Amino acid sequence: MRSERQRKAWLTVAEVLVKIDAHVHVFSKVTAEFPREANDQLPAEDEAPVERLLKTMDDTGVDRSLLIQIGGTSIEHHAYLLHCLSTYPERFLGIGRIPDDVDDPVDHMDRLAETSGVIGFRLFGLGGPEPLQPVDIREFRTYPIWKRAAEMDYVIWLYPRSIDVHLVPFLLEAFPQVRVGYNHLMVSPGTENFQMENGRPRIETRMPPAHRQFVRGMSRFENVRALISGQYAFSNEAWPYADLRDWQHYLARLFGADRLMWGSDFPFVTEEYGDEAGYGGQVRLVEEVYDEWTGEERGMISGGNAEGFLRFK
Amino acid sequence: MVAIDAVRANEEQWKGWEEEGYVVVEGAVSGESLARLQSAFDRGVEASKAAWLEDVAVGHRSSSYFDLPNAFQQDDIFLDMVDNPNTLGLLRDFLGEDMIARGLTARSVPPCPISYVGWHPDMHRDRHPQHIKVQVYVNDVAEERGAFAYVPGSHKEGAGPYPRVKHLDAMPGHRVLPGKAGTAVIFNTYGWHTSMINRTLEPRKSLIMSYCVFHELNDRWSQAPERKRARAEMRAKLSPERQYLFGHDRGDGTGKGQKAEGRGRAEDKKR
Amino acid sequence: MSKIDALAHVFVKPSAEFPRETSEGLPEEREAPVELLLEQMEANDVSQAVLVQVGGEAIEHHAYLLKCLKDHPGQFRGIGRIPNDVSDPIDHMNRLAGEGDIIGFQLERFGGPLDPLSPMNMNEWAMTPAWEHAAEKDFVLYVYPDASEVHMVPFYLEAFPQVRVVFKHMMVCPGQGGATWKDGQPHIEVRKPSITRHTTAEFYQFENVYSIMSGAYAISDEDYPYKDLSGWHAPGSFVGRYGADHTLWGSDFPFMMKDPGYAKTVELMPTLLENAAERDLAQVMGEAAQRILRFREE
Amino acid sequence: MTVDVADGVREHLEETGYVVVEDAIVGEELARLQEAFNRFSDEARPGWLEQVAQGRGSSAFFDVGGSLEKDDVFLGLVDHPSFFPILMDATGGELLFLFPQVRTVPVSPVSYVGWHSDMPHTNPLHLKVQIYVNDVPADRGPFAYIPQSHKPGAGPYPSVKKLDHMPGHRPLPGKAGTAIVFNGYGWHTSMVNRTPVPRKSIILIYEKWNEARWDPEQWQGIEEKLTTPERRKLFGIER
Repeated sequence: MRSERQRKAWLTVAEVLVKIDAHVHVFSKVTAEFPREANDQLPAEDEAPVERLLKTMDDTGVDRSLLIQIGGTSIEHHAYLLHCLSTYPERFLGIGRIPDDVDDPVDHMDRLAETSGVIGFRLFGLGGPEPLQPVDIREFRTYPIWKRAAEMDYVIWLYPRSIDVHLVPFLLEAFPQVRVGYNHLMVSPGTENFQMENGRPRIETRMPPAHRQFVRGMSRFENVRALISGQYAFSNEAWPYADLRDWQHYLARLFGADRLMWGSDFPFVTEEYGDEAGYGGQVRLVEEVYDEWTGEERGMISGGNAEGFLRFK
Repeated sequence: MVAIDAVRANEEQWKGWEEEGYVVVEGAVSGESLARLQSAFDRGVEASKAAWLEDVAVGHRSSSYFDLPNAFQQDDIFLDMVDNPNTLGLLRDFLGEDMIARGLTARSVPPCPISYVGWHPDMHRDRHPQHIKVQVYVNDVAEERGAFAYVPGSHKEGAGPYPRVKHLDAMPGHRVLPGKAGTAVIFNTYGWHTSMINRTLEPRKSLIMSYCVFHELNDRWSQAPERKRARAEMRAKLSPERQYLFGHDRGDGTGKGQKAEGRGRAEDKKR
Repeated sequence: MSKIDALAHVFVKPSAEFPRETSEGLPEEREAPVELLLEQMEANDVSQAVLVQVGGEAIEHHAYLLKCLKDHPGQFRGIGRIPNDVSDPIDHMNRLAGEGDIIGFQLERFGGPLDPLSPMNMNEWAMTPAWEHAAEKDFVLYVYPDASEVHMVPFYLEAFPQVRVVFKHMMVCPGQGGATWKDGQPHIEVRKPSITRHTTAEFYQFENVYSIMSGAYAISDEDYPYKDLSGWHAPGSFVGRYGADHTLWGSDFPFMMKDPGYAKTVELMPTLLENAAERDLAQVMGEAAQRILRFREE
Repeated sequence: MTVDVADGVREHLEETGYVVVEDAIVGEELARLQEAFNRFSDEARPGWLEQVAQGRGSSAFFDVGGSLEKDDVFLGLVDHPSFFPILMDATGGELLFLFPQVRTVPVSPVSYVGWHSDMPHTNPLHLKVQIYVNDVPADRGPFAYIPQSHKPGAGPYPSVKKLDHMPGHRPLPGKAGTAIVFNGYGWHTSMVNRTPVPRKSIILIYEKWNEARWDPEQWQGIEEKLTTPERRKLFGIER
């Protein structure tokens, strides 16, 4: 009987014992020290403090996580994220945001990445032409962002809307060296079917998504990783979201166990948001969904891949 | 019935059909009718693109290709394509008189570094009756404009297995079939095919028409009211020959319809 | 899943019916009839095999190979040879493939300039038409380049991504005089750790390149299980890069029969790949060959 | 000891792991270097081809041996004023020259070497200088480096099938005479050469002076040319 360690050696994958949550949010109440935008999803009085996240992680055996900026895109809106990164450098890395209308996105990116644990930036819109229009990526609003990411080895945390999906392959081909984490099962939801439910997103979308052909094609780009996250928002069923099982296995076939990364979308999966399975359910989800896979492969999805790809130390 | 003046398959075309699984008919559409087809196609796209983009934005449809909704209502030229004498005769040879037309898709495939579809057969020999598709290029389709590609011989019983390839051009033994506007590719849908990557600045425009043998149909006509209404509306525009070709008065599509007598098909015609 | 031997040779004593060339490794009196191979396969749960032509490249030299393919349909796949001096290689390929289970050809010459620093214009290379034809007809190419020709291969790999290219003998490329015979067994002299490091080891980036881990008995300077070849088998090394689904196993029957014999050759990969997952071993021992060379399930 | 290097050079080397020195070799000297490079390469070529044919050498690249003995223009590179101060500065003057590679890389759809680091951090500081002898545009297999990959704990870096998929890498094309000083702890490679013309370059390999690498015998053959105390130390003739 071969040991897991030996198996890994053959597969030459990263050390897989670590558990890393590759998609979480933390935010404070709106204060002078930590300004942020307030809206339906994030009322000014709401908070998801980093201490609560740390306790939740410790209770469930999660070692590290990737903090995704929420509550605004300007530098000052990042105050709480930067505070968390500098306070707990050994536990977190961060993903920042970029205002769509910023004059100098490159300066914005560099300023955020300069001193902190910000390793990349989240993109929604890509600022390119609509389908069937001629495409020249140099004219995309986000072209300078991708170019800078290539120069500085920043990670792009991608969550495009369905109307922008056709632009993604052009960027992946032009910037093969840019690491891309494609959010939330690579479901790029449409614009009109977002709702808020219990203060968290509820997204009516058909599964498999309409643009599955793109997902298949994009899997050939070596630097794309698919996030196994966000199930609660897409599923019409309770945990473990059986209606998404096929799609999650399709992603696994396309990308292989070494190019999937698990993320919880904390705090929106906690009891505070009416989630019965809670964070613990998210932590157990990989095991539940990929039950026929080896423990080592599940370990890669639950942390091994994120450790290598995002360079957690 | 099929128009008497229809072009029939020659020796070479028979060989290509049986050995490779496809036949290319250059100039299947030309001159006046090609011009009509192209303008009808473009008019249709312009008229209905907005609705498609809305669906894409909502997340209900994919932006990787765009199919013209109910083309037959848009212009009669699309009907003319279904019984185009330059291809219909070959279809009759390959399928027999009992052939039926299943439909037409008018498809635009935008440029993209990845293809909208991987290598696949449409039908499986053990599960489905013989289907034939005819792909007609509406604009010039050079190799790099997402040309149709086929794996010769992959339609045969026991062919393959064929690997999943990351890059389309790594499919063993495939052949890319570029062509001028008006070129038709008649192919056996048991065989493996795809659309290569469109690296030009223009979408690939083509018609994809589907045919099979009526008495082998094992699926019912959709009984959905709108589907029936659409068929009824369309029937009003059809000549008796075309009504027959589209399966009107030929039963409910479960093969219970009367089989055309004494009309052989490719397999019976072993010469 | 039973196993598939991706590299075996069968031949009989030269006769009017089955003419063949003789050489140091294939003296007149030597023979390795298909019955002997079948016996070894059965004894070791090997269900199918690829028979690679030896004993001459002319059509008539293939007589025995063609007979074996005909007599045992589905059990064997055949790889033919092409004479270096043939005037019309395409006609030669068609005539052999016309016979049925010949699915491809072995190439040892590539027809480009021996000097890697001279201009590389494939249109002028003698073997380019053969590769074009292989792409056209979906032929498999078994390649075994000399050290002096391996630099030409990637040009073909890039130009013909749809051609399945199978390297034998762990992708080593012996130099002149590098392959010698001793007591009827070949020995291939190559530098270890593998000189393939800068050449064939890099070909893994082409999707249709496959490697047969055959010939260890001839390449190694040690006794079975040839631990000096760990440079190929160690985790993350050669085999690791190509992946189990691009790695085949082959015996090189009958040339390894004296030492170590067929049974031990079958056991070699599981021994050298001691850390491999079961499903990866299954790929190497048969599933990959079944898929790539299109063997029917027996 | 301290050495004067241009503003920002030290910082750039420390921060990114490399420094590009444009026009390091120019004019007459460059012409002489190219002439010598070509002459000795042509001489060495048949021997290399024979090695390749015999399976004793790789056809993926070839080096001219004994170059320092062959022509002073090569020797002159080892402590060339255009980049030597950078090396001295990086090693606090404790520099030991190991050996040169006078290297020609043929045209090929695959590179002769993948992404790699030369030395682990347990090894004394390992410095290299890559000098382009012919023009090396982006498609002629330029040297490429991953900025900051020389730092302790950098990475991990994935194994990629296509060289240009390496996260954060930077190809460094340059005109003939360009010199690239880089830290051998960092990850680097040679990109694919898609031009019809081979890449010609000289790679000089150094380390911070250390006992293990010190071999007073190694350069005995050219000792009479190593007249200054600096050179005798650099080449390990004397401590």
